[in-house]
Amino acid sequence: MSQRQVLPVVPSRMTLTQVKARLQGARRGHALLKKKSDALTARFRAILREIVDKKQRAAELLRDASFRFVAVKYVVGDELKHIVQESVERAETRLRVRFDNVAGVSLPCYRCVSGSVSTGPVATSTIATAAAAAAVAVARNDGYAEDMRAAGPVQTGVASVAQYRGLGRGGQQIAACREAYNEALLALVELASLQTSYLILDEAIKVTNRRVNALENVLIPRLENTIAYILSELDEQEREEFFRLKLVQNRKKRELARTQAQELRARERRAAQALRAFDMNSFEQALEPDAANTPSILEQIAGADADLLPI
Amino acid sequence: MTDAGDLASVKDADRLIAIIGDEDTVTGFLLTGIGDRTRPTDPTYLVVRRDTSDATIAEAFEHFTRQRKDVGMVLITQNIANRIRSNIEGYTGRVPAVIEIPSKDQVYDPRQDTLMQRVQRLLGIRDR
Amino acid sequence: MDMLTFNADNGYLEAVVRGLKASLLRRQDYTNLAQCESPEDMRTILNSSDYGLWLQNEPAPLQTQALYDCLMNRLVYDFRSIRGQSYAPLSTFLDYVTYPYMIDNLVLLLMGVLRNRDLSELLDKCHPLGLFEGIATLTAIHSPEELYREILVDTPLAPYFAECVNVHDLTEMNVEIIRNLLYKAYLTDFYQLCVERIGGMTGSIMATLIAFEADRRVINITLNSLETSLRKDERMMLFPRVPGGLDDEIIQRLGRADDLQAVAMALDLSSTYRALFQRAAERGEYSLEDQFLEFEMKLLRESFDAQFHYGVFYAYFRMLEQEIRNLTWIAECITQKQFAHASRVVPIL
Amino acid sequence: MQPNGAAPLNCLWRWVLPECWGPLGILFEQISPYWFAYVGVALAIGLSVLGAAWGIFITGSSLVGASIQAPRITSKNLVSVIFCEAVAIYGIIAAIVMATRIGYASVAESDPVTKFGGYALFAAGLVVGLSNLFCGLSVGVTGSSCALADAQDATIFVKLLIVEIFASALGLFGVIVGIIISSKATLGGDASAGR
Repeated sequence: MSQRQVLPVVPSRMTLTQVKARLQGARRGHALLKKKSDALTARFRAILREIVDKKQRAAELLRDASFRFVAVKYVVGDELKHIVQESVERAETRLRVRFDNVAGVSLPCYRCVSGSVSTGPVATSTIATAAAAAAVAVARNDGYAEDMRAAGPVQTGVASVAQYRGLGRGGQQIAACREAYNEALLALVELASLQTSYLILDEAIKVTNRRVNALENVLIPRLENTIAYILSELDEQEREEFFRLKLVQNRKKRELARTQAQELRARERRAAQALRAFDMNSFEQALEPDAANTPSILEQIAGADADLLPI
Repeated sequence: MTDAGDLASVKDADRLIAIIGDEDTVTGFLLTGIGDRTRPTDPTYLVVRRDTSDATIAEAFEHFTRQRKDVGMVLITQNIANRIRSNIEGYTGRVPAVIEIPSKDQVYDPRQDTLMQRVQRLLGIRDR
Repeated sequence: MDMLTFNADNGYLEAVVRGLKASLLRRQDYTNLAQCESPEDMRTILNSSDYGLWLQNEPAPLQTQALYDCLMNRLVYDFRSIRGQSYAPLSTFLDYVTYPYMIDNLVLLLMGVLRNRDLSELLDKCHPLGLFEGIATLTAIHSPEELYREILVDTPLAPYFAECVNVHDLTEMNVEIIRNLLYKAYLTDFYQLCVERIGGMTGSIMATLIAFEADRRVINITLNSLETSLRKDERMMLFPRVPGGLDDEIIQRLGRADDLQAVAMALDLSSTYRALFQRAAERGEYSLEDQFLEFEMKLLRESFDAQFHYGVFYAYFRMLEQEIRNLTWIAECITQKQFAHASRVVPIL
Repeated sequence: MQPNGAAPLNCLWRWVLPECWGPLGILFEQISPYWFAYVGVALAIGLSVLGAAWGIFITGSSLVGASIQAPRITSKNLVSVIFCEAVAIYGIIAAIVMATRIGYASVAESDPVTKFGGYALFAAGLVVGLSNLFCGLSVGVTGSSCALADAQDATIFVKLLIVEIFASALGLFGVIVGIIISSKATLGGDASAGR
């Protein structure tokens, strides 16, 4: 395990600096990605909450709308559904997609555009009547609106069937129902934006988190381990150096001691020779106690050696 | 991201809203003008009647979500979604967005909604 | 003299219809039904009524659409059995009762033709009471002119078409306008049939009912066209006019009306509709449409007070339609858990 | 009465003119009192049965129709049919009583008593027949309404029955008057023997 988390580097001061630089880079990247992830997550959470709210709201709106439809059926009768289904020709309400940027992720924003489709060359011209989207739509659709005005009188028959729907009976109910469904549809379109954003953000967060996690759990520990490894290797080298120095020092000391001892012995021997030649007994009585109490230098070195080399 | 590229191409043309649901819900939404029958045999809505088989629904769902490139959003009522749950869970695309809407005769139950299940798990909300 | 001769041909059917009318659901039944928790509970209650037989074969979770289909089947069955047993003036009268359905069907077909739909598919969507001869050849029709030449001329509605629509305009005219024009012609013709050709008690009673129907349409067309691009002269053109209906003065004013206020002012001149209008304004829960229905039910009920006339047949089928509306309303409210609204129906009896 | 019997033979069409009404008296003079008597009997029974039959079909058709949804009404509302039937029975009774007043023509037809008898029976027949005809119609219409009403609401049957009884009583008036008239009439047979 620990072996794998170490980069295959030559432990040296040079690589240490390099790895340290990489670690710093990774840390900064991690912090940035973390921030991005947090930003996305914050947005994500907001979206989640909004989805829950919107879904409930849409459900309520839809409930209201379907109830209004019951009212329509009460007044107009069941054949309305056939009429409505048969009068479907070209979608007058459509979706337009715009993009929001959140921390580098582009999120789609659906917008409901509706209006009669003119038969002129501008085949896709639409007038946005959706109140929610009006602010954006007005600026963009001014040109279209003029087109529409021009095309207005031409549109007869087919296009404006919806307008006269339920003329003889239940027109007001139909209008109210249509309004209710429009509202529900707008809520659902908002929901669609949120939902798609949710899915995209979910993906983005997953990717970011994977990166963060990769940095946090793999790269950064590995770099840290590498640094630790390099450091420990360097320490080891230092200790070895120290030991080697010590050993050399010891050897030198021993050498010194030996030469000193030899000198001493030689001096003693010389002194003894001189004494023998002189008066031996008188000197022996004077020197004996000192020689017995004082340990020899050799003994001292041996003791220190035992401490130094516990092997 | 590949999705962004996919989405960017949508900008040119406005997309359609498809709907799969019971007669009344579909009719109600058609009142808002979302239906499209410019291709006569290929409307953007499917009315599920009593005798409509699951296979037909699944086919329509797959058609709207995968084959038709001009659909931006698929509305599907919950009780019908439950019948083709595996298809819905199997659909992972972004566009069209698949939205489950409550069916008219049932109170909306978030626990049956694939999306809401995930959302609530993420939010840690249980038993609402 | 209706009294002496009426029963020879129609006595049996009249009694049958009165019997059927007696078995319609009452206020109390609606109160009970509105208490239901599920459509299955409704079935339990309805089982004791005439509908028991019709509902017994429906699979267990009773759906609103299934309920509606059952009720409609019953209406169609009742109508066909009565139509099958009727003799000349009554059978014509009953045919006239089905013309509104026929108008709806024709408009639906016309719409299909204009949009190049497969007509045989549309055939299933036609109301069974509004079917007419030659409908089998419908698949060969591809243009509105063909539809007119091949089908419409053979239907009883052909004179109405001739009266109000130029064949070449079929393509350009709004189908909703056509529908209303046809309905206008139909009401006028129906009035003539009842008052001039049948006459007697039938004439006097049906005159009231048809006049009400015409007035209701006038008011509805006015209200529903307020915020549309329908021109005033077009609006006037759509107003069905029968003797005994709204005064000319009111009609003129309604034709000129621009907003709700003006409509209210115009209706102020008619005691009946002023009351309905005010009540609709006061009780927000019940719309004007509900007020109309309530008033219509009152008229229909009153028509049962007289004997030996055809009005009861018309009244019964209108009542049955109302009952279907009420039951579907309650069923929808129950399935949508809108229990508070379930009792908001217009009772028939 | 003017004795110009030849005139009507060649100018029958002139009878429409008031000045030619004179021969009318002669016409009646010429008709046999027995003819009047038997036509009276025929009118009595015929019109009564017509009234009864008419009443029964008015009542009956309603009764049959109403009993589909409310089968309980059939036995009770048979009363209405019986009332109608009673009208025919009045006619039969009156006709029988009248018929017993006619004997074999043993005296001359120009006998005033015979003439009186002829006219009396004719009048009695007309009275009985017409009153029973209208009584039958009236019972029929009320019976029809009664059947329909009973089908709607079972509690009002007894009250409606009273209406029907009153209608039915109308025929009885005619029968009484008819019998009183015919009791004075004697034609031929025993009646002339008693003279």
